[in-house]
Amino acid sequence: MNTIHDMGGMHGFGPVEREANEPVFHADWERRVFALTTAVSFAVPFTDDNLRSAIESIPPARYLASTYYELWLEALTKILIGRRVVSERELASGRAEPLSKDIEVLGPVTPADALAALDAGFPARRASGKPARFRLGDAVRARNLNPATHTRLPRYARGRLGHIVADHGVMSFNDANGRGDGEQPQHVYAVRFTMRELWGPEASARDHLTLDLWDDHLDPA
Amino acid sequence: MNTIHDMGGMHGFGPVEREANEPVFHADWERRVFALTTAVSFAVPFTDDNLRSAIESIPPARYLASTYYELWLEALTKILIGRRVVSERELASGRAEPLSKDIEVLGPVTPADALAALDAGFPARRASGKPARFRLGDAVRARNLNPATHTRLPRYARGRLGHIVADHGVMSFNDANGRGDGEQPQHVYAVRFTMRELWGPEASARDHLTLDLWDDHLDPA
Amino acid sequence: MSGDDHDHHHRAGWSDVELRVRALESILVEKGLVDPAALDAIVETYETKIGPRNGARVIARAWVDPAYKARLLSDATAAIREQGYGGSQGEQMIVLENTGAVHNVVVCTLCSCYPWPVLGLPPVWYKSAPYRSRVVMDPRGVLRELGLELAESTEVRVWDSNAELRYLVLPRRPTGTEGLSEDRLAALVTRDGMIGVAAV
Amino acid sequence: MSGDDHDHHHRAGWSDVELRVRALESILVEKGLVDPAALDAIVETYETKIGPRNGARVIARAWVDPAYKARLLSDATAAIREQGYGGSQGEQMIVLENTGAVHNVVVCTLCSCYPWPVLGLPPVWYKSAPYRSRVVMDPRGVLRELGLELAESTEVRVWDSNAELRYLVLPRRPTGTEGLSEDRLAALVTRDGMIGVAAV
Repeated sequence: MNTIHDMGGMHGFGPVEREANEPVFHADWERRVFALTTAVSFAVPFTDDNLRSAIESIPPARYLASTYYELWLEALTKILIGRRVVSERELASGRAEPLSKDIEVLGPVTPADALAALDAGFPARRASGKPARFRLGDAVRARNLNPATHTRLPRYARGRLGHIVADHGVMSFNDANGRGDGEQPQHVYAVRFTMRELWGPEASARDHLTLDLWDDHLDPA
Repeated sequence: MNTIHDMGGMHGFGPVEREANEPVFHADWERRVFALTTAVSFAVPFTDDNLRSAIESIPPARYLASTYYELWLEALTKILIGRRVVSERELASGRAEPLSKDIEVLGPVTPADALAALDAGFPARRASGKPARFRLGDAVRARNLNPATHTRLPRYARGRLGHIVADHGVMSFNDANGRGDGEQPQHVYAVRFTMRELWGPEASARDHLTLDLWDDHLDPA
Repeated sequence: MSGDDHDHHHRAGWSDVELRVRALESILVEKGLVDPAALDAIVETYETKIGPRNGARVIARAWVDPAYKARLLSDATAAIREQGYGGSQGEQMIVLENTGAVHNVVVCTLCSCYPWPVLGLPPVWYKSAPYRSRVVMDPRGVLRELGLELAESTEVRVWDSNAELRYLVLPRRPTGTEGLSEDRLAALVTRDGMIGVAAV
Repeated sequence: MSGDDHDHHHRAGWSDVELRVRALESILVEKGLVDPAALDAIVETYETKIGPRNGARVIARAWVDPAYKARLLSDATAAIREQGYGGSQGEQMIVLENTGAVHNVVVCTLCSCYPWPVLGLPPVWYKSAPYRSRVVMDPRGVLRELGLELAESTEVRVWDSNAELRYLVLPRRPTGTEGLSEDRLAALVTRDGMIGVAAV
């Protein structure tokens, strides 16, 4: 999805502003949004890619006008409404209505199980998948893909020439997963680009940028 | 300037909505903004590129939240403040203060002169300039330029291969003019790209897109 | 500035933008940089004299006069000036002929470039993010949404008006219009047809 | 839902977003989809247990223990787990060593990917449009603005965390710290140093 979240290489957003002694959360509702998103994903399973995809679907003007946890809240709400576990009417009234019998959900995660799961993590690595098409040192060109669905290939790299500097092994493919096409496990490579390849002759000749790209993002070059 | 005005190829803005029997202006203040911008450019000379550059400098969130003539008003105000012919204080009070003696302005354009100038137009064509580097049929690649200043080379075409289908002759170079580097007159070519070159294998194999690119936007391919 | 003028900046019901425009205009007038009569003349010109009826007359003439059509396609600026139209935002015109094989559609992704002398000022949708963002990547989808379904065999040509050339689409003359006068033909031509988002 | 709960949705001074979050939480709790105690436990974990002090301990250990540093650079996930850290958003860790010749800096242009187990949740600036948009194209300019001027001879390597690998920068050990304990060294390491926007 070529929308405003894919902002690498844009001008015009102004200086980076750091807050001294920044708290983890800036308001109690931010705490609750973070925790709700994490906890409810056990009972109504969704992945980071579902959440990212829902955030990316927020129209650009609202995306830019929203704070980070406002984006999470909107995306989480959209996911839960899409799964029919919450309705706009309930959110407006604040009153829960009975859950339809045909909706599959799990029970609430307990505090201990939640913390154990977070400590274990949710590895993207898979035991097997599509054979690797590339090897260390190979020259590759990022494909010029412009799907209307979720993708982890940023626009600024499309069509650009890089080199494989690491093979991270086989992982679930976020692009496929985000559009509901299953995990399609495949190799993920660290692909190094010169800054001049990405940004033209005005860029530093010395500097590089590395992206982690899936096998399906790449063509031999 | 890679900012939100350069939106060709983005998703997420929703459907195109046409208004039936749309009026030329939607409010009286829109009429005045259009006319003021046109008229004051005779007394305080600025070009379309200055206006475009000022519009592009509006931060993305505000750009997207503004209507078209709100963008014009903000850009015009910025230009006039930059030329010191108007101040924020005057705009807040609504009261004009004396113009500083060192500011060069011309008198107000008369109705007849304004209409005659609009009817004559402001041609970008120039009698001479840099010799043409390309000819009809030549394969060219749009340069990967990412200036922080005004440019008329859209991001979606950068690095892409096309063919010269017309030579429009020598014209003033908006990119140079917009950054205050003079007119640098040079040939402008119609460059045709296949949709697949621009957008990848999912695009129609039959369709094309044409951009008018200046000689300095192109490399031989 | 008089007390009346000051009060009028606070007249109830005026929005911030209205107040700001009023302030800007009165400051520029007071400084002798604009003449209110010139503002009125400019507005009147673009509200009443310059608009898509101009382009429609050009198109109708091209439909009935093969020699004119040939001139229009080879030197659009001069041929349009023959009809009395030209000037700002139409200094270098190009006319794009739709045929059974090729459909042309015009956009300005970077701002709002548009052939004022023949079409007037652009409509809001033409300047909007949905049109500018999408028509260059998915022209068939956008045209379909706008009610124009193109045959798969038709080549779509998108023209992004990023420089100082301005584009006018010459739609195909509708069948069954052989007997119509030039004026009647002009009445069939729409603004959207001359942008390329409608058939005629 | 009790009358008290209903009133509390209209408590004066609550913003729309607060009301909406309260409503969502109470609905999810009432439906048995979340346990409020789990929410509290999650918040407490990320406010008090998981944060940049974890990463700082990893860095300090690498500074004092060459064998640990070698493990950290060859298998960061395992070496970080040795210190007791790991899990969500740190399942596949990579540690990037700054040297006299190379400076590393980490970003996530597409969203907010960040190595939670060692750095905690990301600060607002890391998730902000200015950082995400600019550091990939003009890293030296962004670092200069943030107070880190790099020598022209230093190679800058930007790492855009677009997949499920998470990056931690191993800053150079400051000179003059030879006598310091591991704890004292850890106290020198900043979050920003481990992102790559500060020297240490």
